[in-house]
Amino acid sequence: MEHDKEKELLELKEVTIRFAGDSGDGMQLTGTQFSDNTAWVGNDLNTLPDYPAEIRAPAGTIYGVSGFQLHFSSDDIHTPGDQPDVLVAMNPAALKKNLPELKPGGIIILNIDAFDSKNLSLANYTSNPVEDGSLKGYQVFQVPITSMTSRALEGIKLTPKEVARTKNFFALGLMYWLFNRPLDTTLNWIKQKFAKRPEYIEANEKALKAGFDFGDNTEIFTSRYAVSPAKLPAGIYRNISGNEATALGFLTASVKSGLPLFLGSYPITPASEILQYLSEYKHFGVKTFQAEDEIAGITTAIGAAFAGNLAITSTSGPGLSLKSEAIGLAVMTELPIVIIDVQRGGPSTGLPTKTEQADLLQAAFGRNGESPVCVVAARTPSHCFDMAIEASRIALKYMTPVILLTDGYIANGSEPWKLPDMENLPDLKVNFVTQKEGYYPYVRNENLARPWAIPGTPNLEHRIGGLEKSNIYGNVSYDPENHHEMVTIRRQKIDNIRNDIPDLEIEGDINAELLVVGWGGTYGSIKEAVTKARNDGYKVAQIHFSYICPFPKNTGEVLSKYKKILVPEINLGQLAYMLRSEFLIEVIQYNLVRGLPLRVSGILDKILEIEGGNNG
Amino acid sequence: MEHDKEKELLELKEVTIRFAGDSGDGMQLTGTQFSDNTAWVGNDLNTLPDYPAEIRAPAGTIYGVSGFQLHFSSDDIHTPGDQPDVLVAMNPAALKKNLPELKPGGIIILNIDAFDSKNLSLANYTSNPVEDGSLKGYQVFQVPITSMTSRALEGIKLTPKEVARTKNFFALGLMYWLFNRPLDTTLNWIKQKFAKRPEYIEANEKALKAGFDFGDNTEIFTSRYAVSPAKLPAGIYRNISGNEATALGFLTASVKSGLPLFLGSYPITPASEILQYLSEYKHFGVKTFQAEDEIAGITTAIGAAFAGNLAITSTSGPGLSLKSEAIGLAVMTELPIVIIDVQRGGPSTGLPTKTEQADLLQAAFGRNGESPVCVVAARTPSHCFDMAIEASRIALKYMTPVILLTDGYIANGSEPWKLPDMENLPDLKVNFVTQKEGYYPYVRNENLARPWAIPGTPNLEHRIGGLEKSNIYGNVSYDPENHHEMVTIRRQKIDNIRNDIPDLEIEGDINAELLVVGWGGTYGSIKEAVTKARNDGYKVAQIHFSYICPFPKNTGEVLSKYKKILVPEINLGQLAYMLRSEFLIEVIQYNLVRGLPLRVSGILDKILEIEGGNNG
Amino acid sequence: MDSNTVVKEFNYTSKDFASDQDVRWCPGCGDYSILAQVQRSFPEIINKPKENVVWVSGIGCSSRFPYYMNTYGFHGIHGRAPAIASGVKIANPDLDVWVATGDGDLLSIGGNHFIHTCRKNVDIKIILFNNRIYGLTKGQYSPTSLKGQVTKTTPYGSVDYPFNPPKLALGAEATFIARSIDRHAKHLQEMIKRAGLHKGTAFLEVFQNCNIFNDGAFDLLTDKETKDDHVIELKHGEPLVFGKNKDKGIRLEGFNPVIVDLTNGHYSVNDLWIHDEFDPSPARASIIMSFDEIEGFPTPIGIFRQIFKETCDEAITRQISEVKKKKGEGDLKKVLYSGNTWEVK
Amino acid sequence: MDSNTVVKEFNYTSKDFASDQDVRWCPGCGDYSILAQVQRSFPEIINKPKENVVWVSGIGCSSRFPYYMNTYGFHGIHGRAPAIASGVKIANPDLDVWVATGDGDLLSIGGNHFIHTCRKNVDIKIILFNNRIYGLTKGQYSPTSLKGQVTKTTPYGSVDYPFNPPKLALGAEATFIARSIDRHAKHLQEMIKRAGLHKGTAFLEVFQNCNIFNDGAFDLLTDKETKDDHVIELKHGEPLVFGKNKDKGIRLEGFNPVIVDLTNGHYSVNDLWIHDEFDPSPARASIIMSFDEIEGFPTPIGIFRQIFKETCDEAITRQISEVKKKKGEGDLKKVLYSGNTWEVK
Ligand SMILES: Cc1ncc(C[n+]2csc(CCOP(=O)(O)OP(=O)(O)O)c2C)c(N)n1
Ligand SMILES: Cc1ncc(C[n+]2csc(CCOP(=O)(O)OP(=O)(O)O)c2C)c(N)n1
Ligand code: SF4
Ligand code: SF4
Ligand SMILES: [Mg+2]
Ligand SMILES: [Mg+2]
Repeated sequence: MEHDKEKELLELKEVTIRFAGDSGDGMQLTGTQFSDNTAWVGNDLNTLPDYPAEIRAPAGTIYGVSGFQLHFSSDDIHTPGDQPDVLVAMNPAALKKNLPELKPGGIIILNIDAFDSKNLSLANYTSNPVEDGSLKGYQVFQVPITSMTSRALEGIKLTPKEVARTKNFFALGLMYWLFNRPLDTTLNWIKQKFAKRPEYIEANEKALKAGFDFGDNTEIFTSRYAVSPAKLPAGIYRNISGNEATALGFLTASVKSGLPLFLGSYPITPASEILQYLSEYKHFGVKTFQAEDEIAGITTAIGAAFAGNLAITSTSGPGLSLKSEAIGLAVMTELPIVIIDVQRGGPSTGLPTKTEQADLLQAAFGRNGESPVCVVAARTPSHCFDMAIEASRIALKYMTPVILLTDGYIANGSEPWKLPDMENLPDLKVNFVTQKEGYYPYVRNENLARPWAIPGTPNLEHRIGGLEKSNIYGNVSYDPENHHEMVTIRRQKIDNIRNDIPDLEIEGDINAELLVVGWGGTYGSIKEAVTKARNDGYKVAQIHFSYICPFPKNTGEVLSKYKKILVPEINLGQLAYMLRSEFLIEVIQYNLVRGLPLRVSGILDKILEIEGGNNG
Repeated sequence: MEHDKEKELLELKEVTIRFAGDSGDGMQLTGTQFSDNTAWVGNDLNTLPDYPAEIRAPAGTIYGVSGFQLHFSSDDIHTPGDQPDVLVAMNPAALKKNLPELKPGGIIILNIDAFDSKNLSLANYTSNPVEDGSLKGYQVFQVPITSMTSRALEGIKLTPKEVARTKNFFALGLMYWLFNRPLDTTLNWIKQKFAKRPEYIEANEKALKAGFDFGDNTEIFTSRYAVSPAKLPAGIYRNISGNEATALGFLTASVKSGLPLFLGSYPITPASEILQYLSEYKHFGVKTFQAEDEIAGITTAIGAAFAGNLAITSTSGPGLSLKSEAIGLAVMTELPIVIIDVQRGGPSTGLPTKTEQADLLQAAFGRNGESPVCVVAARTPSHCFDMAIEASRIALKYMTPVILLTDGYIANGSEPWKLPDMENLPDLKVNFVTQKEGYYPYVRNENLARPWAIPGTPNLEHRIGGLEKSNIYGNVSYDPENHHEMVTIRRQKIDNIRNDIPDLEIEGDINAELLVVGWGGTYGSIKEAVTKARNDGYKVAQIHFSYICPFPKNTGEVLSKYKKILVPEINLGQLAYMLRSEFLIEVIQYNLVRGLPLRVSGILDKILEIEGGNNG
Repeated sequence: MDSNTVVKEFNYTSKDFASDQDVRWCPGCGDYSILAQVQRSFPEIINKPKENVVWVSGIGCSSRFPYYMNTYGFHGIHGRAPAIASGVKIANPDLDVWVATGDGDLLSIGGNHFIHTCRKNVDIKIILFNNRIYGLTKGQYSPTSLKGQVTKTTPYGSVDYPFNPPKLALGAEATFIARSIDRHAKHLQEMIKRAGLHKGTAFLEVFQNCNIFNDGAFDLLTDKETKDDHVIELKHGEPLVFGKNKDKGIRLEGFNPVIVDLTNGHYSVNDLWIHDEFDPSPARASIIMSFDEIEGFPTPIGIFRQIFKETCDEAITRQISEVKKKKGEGDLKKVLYSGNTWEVK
Repeated sequence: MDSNTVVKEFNYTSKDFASDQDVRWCPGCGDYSILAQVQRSFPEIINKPKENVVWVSGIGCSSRFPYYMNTYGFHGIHGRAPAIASGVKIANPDLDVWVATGDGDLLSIGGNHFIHTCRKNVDIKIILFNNRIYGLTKGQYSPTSLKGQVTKTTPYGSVDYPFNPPKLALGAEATFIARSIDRHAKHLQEMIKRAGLHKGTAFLEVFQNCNIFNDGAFDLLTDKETKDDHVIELKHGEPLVFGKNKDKGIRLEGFNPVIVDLTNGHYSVNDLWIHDEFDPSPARASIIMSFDEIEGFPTPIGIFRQIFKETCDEAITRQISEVKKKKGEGDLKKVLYSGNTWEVK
């Protein structure tokens, strides 16, 4: 082999690649491998898996297409990229579905073996796009991926089906060549993954290397690309998805609080992984209880909280709806639980595998009666770790349910995560009440939190429940004045949390006229749009909410500084609704509810529309 | 018998009476009888039953006290009265619990037989209030109700327990005497109710008459009172509670739409009566399905709506929480259902038998995803009838779920209801789609409503469900643009309803500085407070929302006319939250969450606080 | 009871029941066979205009079923299919209402609606696609997964005991309880027909292979080599015989079922337990259902039990007509103007 | 199994279990007796510090129970008691967890949690106060109300068939199933003890008179005159005898139970069916449970069936220690810093 022979090596600042193929083609794996490798070589990166709600729709159809987009750079980046520069299409359906998003002039790598008449017609092509000129304006590379893979694997004892399944590694190898990456991380992964199946190790390795060599040897590629490592802050890094970060955050909260972790949960896309990840950590004493439904998920957690565990429940939108009544019970009994809602497209079953931000008002208000809870939201995959710990901290300190909102995009997406110093992790130690003196179930401390006396504690036997309780004593009370007082205290307790959370930080131009305001998973898109606008000479400021109920205490003051406020959201304006009500300010809304992260370009256009010409 | 002998007859404009006794003492019945009689003699009236969450706590205890307040007048009235003029207390606990609310100088009628040491101590009295001077300042009448009743019933074959149970009729008879009322309505009721038990008829009649005669004959009462009939608009009237009016409203909507009524429901206080009333109307083809839980209540209703019935579900707060997810399904499938929420004290189980207005934000926002529904609210018991019909009309016309909010106070309370002209009832005829041509499940008419093609219709077989649907065709669609379009259309459809509902009417002084804004069951209290303020020379205007999602189209305009806006609510400011957000106006909140209707005096004080001195 | 006893007025073919939607299950999924057998059986049982057929489902791979049937269809929310279907049936008893559901959908989140529908004997047919796994959410264990099974949420093996779905249906008083297997096409067709002809809640469990997340769960019951020794087909009035060469039988000793060898001369077919689908006692069915849990016993398929009693929708309709007879057709004005009314002039 | 087999370390009296709260049931309510029998039995079964006892309930008159027990208590929301209790038990297996619930709470809205708790064999004791009515909401029918019963929501009589709660528990694989009656104080105490000593989900149905909304529902079973002829007490190893003078017995013919007269010389006690609480076959229990539905048969009380298998909380604890043994006590830093990490300097 003569590597790097005559091929030109072009240096790029950033690239967006989309892998697309049939649900059975292993595109999620390919994407993840490329991401891990990319993270490991030191680029900043951000990913967006995009798979259909069907597990594996009939091969070759458009709705069976599964995609994985990743954006990597030698600079700081925050989104998976608006439009791919490179599209790897394993079959006609993948091409058909993804072509409209590709950048003009972008690279297309086709598995030309799959462009037979059957697959073309399954993809509803009436003529072959490779031949009919529809790909004009793109750099098209036709690669016989399937047949090259078979050839490379000749002699290995595998079924034809098994052979075909390794073709994603060929594609991956080719992309590693094209972007000048080492094969090590993937070779290691293959070894570990198939430790018990040596023939799989051999096959996948061969496919991977064959792809790499194909790039090297063939004439069709004349240049390769390099993206230098990003200048990230010093530290140990790993690539992490939001769901895994959430799971690790709660694991950490359990260790740091000294409380066993109890997760009561019912599987639902895209939240199931949190349950899956945590079920691995039995050696930490973690108890994962896959309940019969979402209601049992949260009510077992409430029982576990009563018994003294760090109790949480994880779900997505429809499941949050089902938990409404029980969240009210946690409000009334003032027990610490965290409810994680990984938001997805709604209403109803909606778009189960797509992202959205439309559960905010439900989280804030979706319960009978005056039922205030704390609502926080994570902004990026790794930020899920921090907010899981924060949610636990607040729940334990204030004896309250906390709702942690993430979304399908950050849950499935990934980014490099600078691992925390173990010494800097917050101490969440809890002191259960054990002294009889002065103990009443609803006596309160300076945070208005009631004492946590758990079963097993001598002499503190008491009873709590969903009926209104008398202040201090906790007996059932129908007294009108007591009820008003308790309703007020419960609200006040949540409001007080505002003194215990960080102030909003203004990013960008503090003295701008325009403030762009977001919350949760849109952080990256807004950040990049604001950065671009500033690079274009516009003065723009940005704030981003991670704490929503209550809002940070400087919110009113910050908002009042700006003449114009733009609120981009993946909903019809839910944060905007709350800001208007709580701060009586006009806001400009930017709402696109497409089941996808907001595009940087869309937000940027909106900024330019508002500030048009103000960049002088 | 020598009726009306020498006793003075004093004419009063209005009176508020509270009957109070043990849960087993029949106070609800006594109150209802007095109300029906009072309605029948032509007074305007308004009632407030108030019973404990326990069915029948141990006799004699304070938490076992059941009360019934009624306010009647020769003039228009709208509330059950802030404070009673007359308290009938069947035992010490009833006195203890209710005395604080009695007007200074008010009348107390005591069942002195019950003031023995056992009952006094059960009521936590350390000395006898009748003797220790605690009742100074009131007009106290000690009546041996229990023993007089026994004596009157001597010779009738009843157990002592049965005899004791009729003492409420003695008390009722006495009150009829005191307020100069005929006995006929109650005598008729007794005859009908106990048709199969002649000994009960005799006993109850005797007790009633004995009470009446006691008033007449005894020396203790020196005067009687008369309240002349009110000048109500001409028409046929009956006294009606909110729950019964709700039931009759849906029955009427069924008849006028020509659709069978299906109610899927699970019992819950204070909504169960709606299910109970409707279960009587089998001869109208009404199907009441007592489901296994609230979720089955609404999902059977959704199935019935799909099959072409007028389908509704009734519940109270915690049940509304449980229905959240399924309401989203109705939003997505765009099927017409009405969800009735009789609000009660919350959060969680809260105060099950008490009233509250704290489910508004849940009704508006308590679902995952962008899930807009229409929300309407009834303002008085009889108004429930109108709003039940309106909710049905909107649901059928717009193919949408509608949430109808009532509350414990108007549900259990009653008022005279001018019966509707049968000819003026709206026509709700529905035309199911039967033509194949141009039919698609999500094609839309001018109201953005999709067509209703029910199973059994030839050639229109189609499938709907909770996944996002393609516009027009109704196939499952994960297309990003389609999703945004559908999210927008669903919102627009609900917003458009604003063109189809009455504008807000300003009551009181249009040109006032202060506008008092309410919604739902606080209408009466606000109305009386505004009237009183105006009588005191203040200029005050009032509007009251029956339609909340969407708000009537003149809302912004009306609100903008007033310098100050006062929003009284039995919650912490939920309508205020919405008004602030939707109209960016400052509002002054008045919130009391005591499980009871707002007091007129409280609202009036607030008005005076705001407008103090402005009555010149 | 034989489908021939029904006089057919409508002559549909299986194609009439195929919708225009592309079927989106994984290639190889057992759901395809269930769909095919339903479409093949329907011409024989749908004896009314086909627009009177409604399929209702919850959420899951299996719950996509209604999209593929050219009838009215409702793809509900997770677990609620029996309730939605009950609403449809009670609202319009002329409809034939079928439910397609999964082991998660019906038995986990939907368990309550399932048992109450059985109890009330609502006239709907429930087909449970039991693949012992959550397919659509990608491989978490379900209430029918085996103890010890390793799945996405039980990396160290499940600690839960599974439901035996027919037993649960029996405990909930279902009037028709049967079982079949996706790959036993003819048997499955027969069971679908029998369910379709039953009046009342019909519960049909179908073992279904999920070749992606729980492949081979039923291999012993479907592989040519093993199936005869591992499956026993219940036939009304016939002895319990199984085995490749019909060489094994089941006798009852007390309450204990015992497998006997029919080849060694000790026992003949005449010594075996005779199946009775219509036995009103729940004991027989409960013993047969227990085979699943007895080491070495074959898995029973067929009809465990069928009994007949008034259905919920019939009772509601009956009561309405009784009340109408007694009170007369409802008169709205009479109702509104009832009670103590008075006139103000 | 006898309570004497337990060596008592703690000597509580019934008073130790009475809380300071006033009891708020209607005078005459059967709930009082259940409370009294629990308080009387507890000293014999609570063999640990009493702060380790937790009572959980849902909503209903019966669900007020925890307030009256001087133990830890949780008055949950309607129907969710088994789930809340499961959470308590699994979070801390050292606790003794009891559930007080009603026929609406457990079997209507709570049905799903009930059957799944039984299936998983979570070690909690469920006492069902079955008054066949919704008490707290004032008299609507429940899933155990009789067909035809007139209640607030069934003015023309209920059209639904009731659940037979022990049968449902059996179908859901409960490991301990028993029944008693509020007014049979001694029997009820014995059943409470047996439930308390069972490891696993114990289900005890108690017939309870609601003298306000369903008075007399169990009169035949409690009135001196009639009870002996209408109740049969199941005793392990003893024949099924009942009647005022122990003059009637039950034989089994095939699966059919038959009542025989012991006085006419045809049959003696030796011909009767002998009860076996520990019979692993569900058939016996299912036949006995069916007595309820057979005209003329006495209502069985006692223990229908008790079997033993690992409980859910035990299995979870066991698995945790197995994994700890295999992987070592969890090391947070190791987990966080796992996977493909790299260093940026
Ligand atoms: C309320 C709610 N909870 C959870 C989910 C996620 N979910 C969808 S299908 C499913 C289970 C699918 O399993 P099963 O019913 O066995 O069907 P299968 O896919 O195996 O056919 C789950 C948990 C959901 N859609 N809605
Ligand atoms: C979510 C919810 N639905 C309904 C209710 C109303 N509710 C309270 S108790 C009850 C039923 C009570 O019946 P049961 O469980 O038999 O208890 P009992 O009062 O008879 O002891 C109902 C329907 C509620 N509190 N919460
Ligand atoms: S995941 Fe399993 S059950 Fe679902 S379609 Fe694929 S093979 Fe069938
Ligand atoms: S209503 Fe019935 S169950 Fe409830 S406390 Fe009264 S008597 Fe007991
Ligand atoms: Mg399944
Ligand atoms: Mg009950």
